Amino acid sequence: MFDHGQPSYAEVNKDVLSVMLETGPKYWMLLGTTMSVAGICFFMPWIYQLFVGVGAAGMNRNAVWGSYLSNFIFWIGLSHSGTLLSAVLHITNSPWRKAIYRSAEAMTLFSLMTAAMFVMVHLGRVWFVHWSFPIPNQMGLWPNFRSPLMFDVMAITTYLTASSIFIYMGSVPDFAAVRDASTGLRRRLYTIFSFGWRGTAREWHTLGWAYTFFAIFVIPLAVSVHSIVSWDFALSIVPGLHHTIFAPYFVCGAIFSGTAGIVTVMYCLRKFLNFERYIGQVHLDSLGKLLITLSLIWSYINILELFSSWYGGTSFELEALQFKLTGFYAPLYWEMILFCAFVPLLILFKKIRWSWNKMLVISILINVGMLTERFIIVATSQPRKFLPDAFGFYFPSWIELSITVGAFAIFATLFLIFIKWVPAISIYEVKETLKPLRRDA
Amino acid sequence: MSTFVEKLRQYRKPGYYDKFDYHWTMTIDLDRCTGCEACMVACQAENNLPIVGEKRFAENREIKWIRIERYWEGEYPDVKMRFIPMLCQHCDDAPCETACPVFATYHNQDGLNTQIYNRCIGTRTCAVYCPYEVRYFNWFTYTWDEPLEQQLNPDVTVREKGVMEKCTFCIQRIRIAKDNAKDDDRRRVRDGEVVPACVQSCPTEALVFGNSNDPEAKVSKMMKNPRGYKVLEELNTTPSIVYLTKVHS
Amino acid sequence: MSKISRRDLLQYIGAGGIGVVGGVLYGESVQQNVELLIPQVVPPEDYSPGVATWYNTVCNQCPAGCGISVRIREGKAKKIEGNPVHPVSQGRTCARGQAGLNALYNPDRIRTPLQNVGQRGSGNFEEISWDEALTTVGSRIGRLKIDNEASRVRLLCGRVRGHLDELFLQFMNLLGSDHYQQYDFTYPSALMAANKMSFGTDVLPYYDIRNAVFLLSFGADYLGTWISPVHHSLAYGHLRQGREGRRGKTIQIEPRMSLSGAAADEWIAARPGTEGLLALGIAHALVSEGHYHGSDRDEWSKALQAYSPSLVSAETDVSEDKILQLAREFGTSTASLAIAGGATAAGTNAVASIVAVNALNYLAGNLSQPGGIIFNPDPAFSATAGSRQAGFQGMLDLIGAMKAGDVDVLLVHDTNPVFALPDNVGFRQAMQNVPLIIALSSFRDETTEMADLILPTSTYLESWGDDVPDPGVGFPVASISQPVVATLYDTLPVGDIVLSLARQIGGELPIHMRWGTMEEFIKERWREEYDQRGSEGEEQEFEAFWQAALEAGVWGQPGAVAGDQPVPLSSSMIASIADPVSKFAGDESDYPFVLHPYLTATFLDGRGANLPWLQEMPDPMTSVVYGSWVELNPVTADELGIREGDVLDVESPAGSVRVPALIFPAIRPGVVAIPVGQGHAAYGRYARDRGVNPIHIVATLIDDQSGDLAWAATRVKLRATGERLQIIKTDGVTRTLGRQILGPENDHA
Amino acid sequence: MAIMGSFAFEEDFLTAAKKLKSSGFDKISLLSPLPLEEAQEILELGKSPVRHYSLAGAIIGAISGFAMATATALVFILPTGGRAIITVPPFLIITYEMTILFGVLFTLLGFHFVSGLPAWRDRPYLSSASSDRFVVVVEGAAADQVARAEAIIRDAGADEIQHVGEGQ
Repeated sequence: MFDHGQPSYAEVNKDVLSVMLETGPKYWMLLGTTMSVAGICFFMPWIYQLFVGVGAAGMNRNAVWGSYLSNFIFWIGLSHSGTLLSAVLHITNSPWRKAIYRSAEAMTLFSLMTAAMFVMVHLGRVWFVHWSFPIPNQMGLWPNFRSPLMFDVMAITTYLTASSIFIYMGSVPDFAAVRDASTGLRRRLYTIFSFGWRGTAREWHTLGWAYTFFAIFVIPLAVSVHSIVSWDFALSIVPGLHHTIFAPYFVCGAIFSGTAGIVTVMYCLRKFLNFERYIGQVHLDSLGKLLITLSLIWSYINILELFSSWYGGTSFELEALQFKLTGFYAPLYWEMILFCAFVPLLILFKKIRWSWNKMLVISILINVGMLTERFIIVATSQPRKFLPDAFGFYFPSWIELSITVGAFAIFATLFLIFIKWVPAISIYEVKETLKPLRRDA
Repeated sequence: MSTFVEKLRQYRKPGYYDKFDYHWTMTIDLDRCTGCEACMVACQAENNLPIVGEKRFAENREIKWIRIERYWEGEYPDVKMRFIPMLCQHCDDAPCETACPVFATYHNQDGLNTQIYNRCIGTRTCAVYCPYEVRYFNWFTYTWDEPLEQQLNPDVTVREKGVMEKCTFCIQRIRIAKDNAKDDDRRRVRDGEVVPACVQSCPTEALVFGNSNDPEAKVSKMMKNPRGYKVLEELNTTPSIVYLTKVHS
Repeated sequence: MSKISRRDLLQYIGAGGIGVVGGVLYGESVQQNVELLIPQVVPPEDYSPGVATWYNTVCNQCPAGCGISVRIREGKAKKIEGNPVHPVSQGRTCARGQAGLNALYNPDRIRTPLQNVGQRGSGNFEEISWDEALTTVGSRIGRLKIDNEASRVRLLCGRVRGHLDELFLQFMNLLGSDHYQQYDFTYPSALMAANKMSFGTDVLPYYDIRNAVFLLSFGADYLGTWISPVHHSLAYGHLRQGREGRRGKTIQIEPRMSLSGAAADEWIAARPGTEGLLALGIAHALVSEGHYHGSDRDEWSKALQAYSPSLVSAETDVSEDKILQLAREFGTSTASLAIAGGATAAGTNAVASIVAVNALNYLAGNLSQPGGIIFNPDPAFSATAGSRQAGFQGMLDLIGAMKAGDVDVLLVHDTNPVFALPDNVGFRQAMQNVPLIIALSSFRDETTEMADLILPTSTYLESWGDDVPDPGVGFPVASISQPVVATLYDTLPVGDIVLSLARQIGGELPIHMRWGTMEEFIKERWREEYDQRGSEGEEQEFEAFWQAALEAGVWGQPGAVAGDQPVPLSSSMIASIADPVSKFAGDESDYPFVLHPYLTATFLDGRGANLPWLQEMPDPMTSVVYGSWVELNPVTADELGIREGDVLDVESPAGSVRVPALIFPAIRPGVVAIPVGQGHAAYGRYARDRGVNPIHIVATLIDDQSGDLAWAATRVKLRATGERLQIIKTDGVTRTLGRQILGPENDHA
Repeated sequence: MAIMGSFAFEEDFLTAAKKLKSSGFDKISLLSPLPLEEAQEILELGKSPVRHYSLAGAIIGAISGFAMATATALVFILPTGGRAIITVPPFLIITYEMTILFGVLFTLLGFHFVSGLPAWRDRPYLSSASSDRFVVVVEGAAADQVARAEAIIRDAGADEIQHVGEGQ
């Protein structure tokens, strides 16, 4: 389990907390860069777009949905393994979860927030976004619960709430640890954060139960969220989107990219927060296996989708299919197939599976592939619907591209802030994985 | 509460609109249509459609509530050109309506597929869901060069950036006609009393508009024409526009 | 014979809802409430906010003379619709007509009198007062008049009809100059000349497409641009579906499919310039197949023997069977009609071709028949504007005179010869020799830019006037155009300008032209007309008549239908048959392609190019907006390896233009087509520097008989420049891909 | 008056806890840096009532979810796409999401009620308990019992014992 010998309880606290308590100039520089990138690449273009209108993006009459939505799906997808994985593994209590779940959940939370940002960016009149929430208003008019977008609103709010509670409750004992290790303002702050946690048997007992129930709730939720996102498309009658397979397709793709995302995050934690002792071969190995499985499922569903389009045989479906496979965006499509269906097969080799660097590259490639997948879904179907005369074309504008880049900076910023406020590794659960200290030892 | 129950019964099952006075319907005789596009300009004048400019056209962001689609058949020398005016079909089972999260588009009692601009938040879902691609989005706030804005029709609002818009069957004209009918105590407007701008201008009288709930209306008679069909009928959107196919001789 | 046509006319006018009183007055329409129909003579402050008022007037966007109703709210014009009681438009309008509002509220209108400072044509104008402007002109012309040099004053205007034409004429006569000319590129000179030969009448006949069963059109885009498109469209609708169980058939013969070609059941691309020959071939078949039973059958067959279908087929590249079939249908249909226009009427053989077509109508017995050619009575007013048309020859004379320095003052109104004449006739250069050019214009088009002095005219929606539709509708009709909104700027109606000029010049002019305004003049003239026809309306006072006429916007007399027209002697017909094959400028080896410039339903001859609605109206056949293109047959394009958007140099013996290529399935290989209308060097922000003007590269061949410009008789060569240009069009894929869009039986993959 | 003994070794800590429990001390708190099954068994905590909260939340959520969708649809009768006004399938999705939302929220409530947290008043505690010490706290012991408790703890091997005033 531990590559470099077992640490003592106190060492665990020290290792994990030192990340929070000691901050070097490197960190501040990094934070500064990510923040400024986010500002320049994401917020400035967005503000510009708010003034001139969504026309600043490349969308047009034939393709009214563009990269903003594909980014939205991507980030929602990325959010998908964190909480889900941690919940599943909690219930099946597999020990290797314990070291990685905290940051995985953080990833969920922050990619969800990023996704939410994209909804805002996408809207034509974002200043009225509150109309899409079921809150009483002077018009006495309520949202339309028959709309797939309302499903989204409900699902994502729930998901955001649930996973933030999930991660918070998981860290209460660790907040106590921070409290006890710190002084002054921070101490007072964390006294509040930790609810005055003492770690009595009763508290542990209640937390355990509550936590399990959170997990139980979160699993079906996570599955529903990405199904619902898929229905935004599948419930339309647009050829190429109107597939029953879409829900599983999206969910599987989501977990796939999410898991890859975890691998990437793990790598960074290990490298920059030197958690080598806690995040080790076993995690990499299991995540690798998971990735293979998911990529196989994903490829299978892809084949299914192609088949059903071809078998449907209507002029519409065939046209959409043909445009996807051989049209302008065909290179992107095949790139996606390469990165998401073939590259992951390399993980079958232990050599690769056990090498952090190789896995890093693969995990990034997978997410590049998934990003393009989402883009293709949006960009190839809509411009070719039913009336050939209204066929069009969509190409993102530089504003969209810059916002796409900026989103990653936002995510990074949030994550950097996170590691300074919350123990990036669950202290008490790591201790659970240690052999208890014995007098005769 | 009783009114609720009553209303419920009225609306519970699809097809409720048959119970109302009007079901506005249009027939378009493709054998008469010459593709002259008088309807397009009439619509632009009546409904304050913006002048978007060359750049916006190049970006494919024009706004034409009614447009003429062109389809070639055959090759030279036996080549034929077919025109088909395409406007909002005011489907009874409109895909766009269910899509809107904020009820900015819904089906009114006259069988119209309405678009409420000041309610729209610009998710553009309706445009994706519409198989006829007749919903147009305001990518920008368009302005008129002085003094062109003096022409703007005071009965129709000017749309701001970020809202979806589309053909309304010239609902402002319907309103006026209804008011007139009310003024002289008629339950319904007379057939031919409401004429949308496109129908009014059509030089070949290819477009006929009226209330298909009234069996005597001209439009109801036209709908019975054996040449009648609906575009993309297989999608079961049950459009309110019946096309009469061109005759081949 | 003409009884039935009269009944028809009465029927459809009746459909408009008319009150008939003595000389028939048309009341208000169905849609419009009576009490709202108040003429603008009631002061404009009188409007009631929130209530729309409709005023009837006359459209001036093309020479058809449709009656229109303009919707006014709070003193602003909101919408133009057809005047339901006007026999020409019958409540309908075309796109151009509705875009008239863009002309009224055009941001580029001339708002005050302008004087050219600096280089002529440089466009440096500065504002001056009306007094200043009028005195300048008045004194200048006055001096010429005193030295008996008034013939050095010339007046050139577009197609002007009704009493404005009379006013111009009177003005020039009193001045002592007989140089009052009109120039309108779209004026069917050849048709006029041909009809004169065939039927011996100066008045355009009424082509009764409405009641035709078989319509054979030789190049005439009657639905888009030819003579009276709106009226023809109405007729077309009826021809197709208006008669229970009897659908009329139309055939279009032209090298490039026009709007009418698209609507036709059959589109035949005969070799360009041989359409007239094809007509004679059909005529030959008519006679030889025994569809003609006239006593002079033998003379006809003698006259036509040179045009046997087999020979004609070889010449025209139309199969012999097709010719015979056309002849059969044409001869046997109960009501057949052949018309000619467009490129057919713009070759060196224009008149001959149209005569041939007239011959067809004669042989099929279509003259003075319902669904055939119905001869119009003389117009309601004596003025027959047609005679004033300069035509191409007249313009050449004018240019000559200007070059020779015989012109001191040139008054230009509502015509744009700098744009609508080939470059190499040198109108612009000739203008340099004219000491004083005065433009009476609302917009700064190319010709106006050359002026020294611009007297801004009010648009037709701000002016008084009247009009006699040409062609008529089979009975006397006259429309009144009244100002529907208060004048926007410091402009004057052209009539008022002429009157005040008369006052400025002095002499006997003000004595004879004593009217203060155009309104007075028109009203007086109408009173005279009314008195002449008094017999029909004694019981009512003129004022009442006048008021009613203003409300209706039109006055007509269905009762008085064309008297017995002299059905032309076939001998004169036979005599006038000539071999109609067009010559082309440029040798086929150097210039392999025939240039087919065509008027567009959008801009006509370019006068619509400054109206944003029209610029944004996709071209009906190609869906292109903003800009020009050159159409090539797909086969031709493949041979030359040209794709859509490749910029080509289209070079004729007379010049060349640079324009992007557009692949167009319905154009004859060996022919390239460029739409007329774009390519303005001035004319406001919407028209300026956009596209090219094919008229400029047209070689100056003329029609042998009418001497009119043969603008469809030029050959060109193409050279790819290697540049590419995005052609902006709204169409995506223009094939149905087997989808059920055009109806069940139209399921073509 | 409370006695607090801290242990370095889990086993000693547990034996002390057992002894105390068996010798009738019932106000015992067992502080540990990580959850210990055994400790919870000693205190016979059994099934946590939190689960009831979760269930209640889920049920309430389900009901209110469907109720909301239906009621708001009836406020304004706005037919869309020819669908019924009360369209069950889409409303079920809303119901589903609301079920989970309320389930989670109620579970959170449950946790707070059951665990008695947040409690910021100052109670017997060793800050090392969050790191590597196991602490037994005996509260509400009668004066005569204190010595006995202390003995049990020391015998078990506590390396440090404190007497602290009970939390105010």
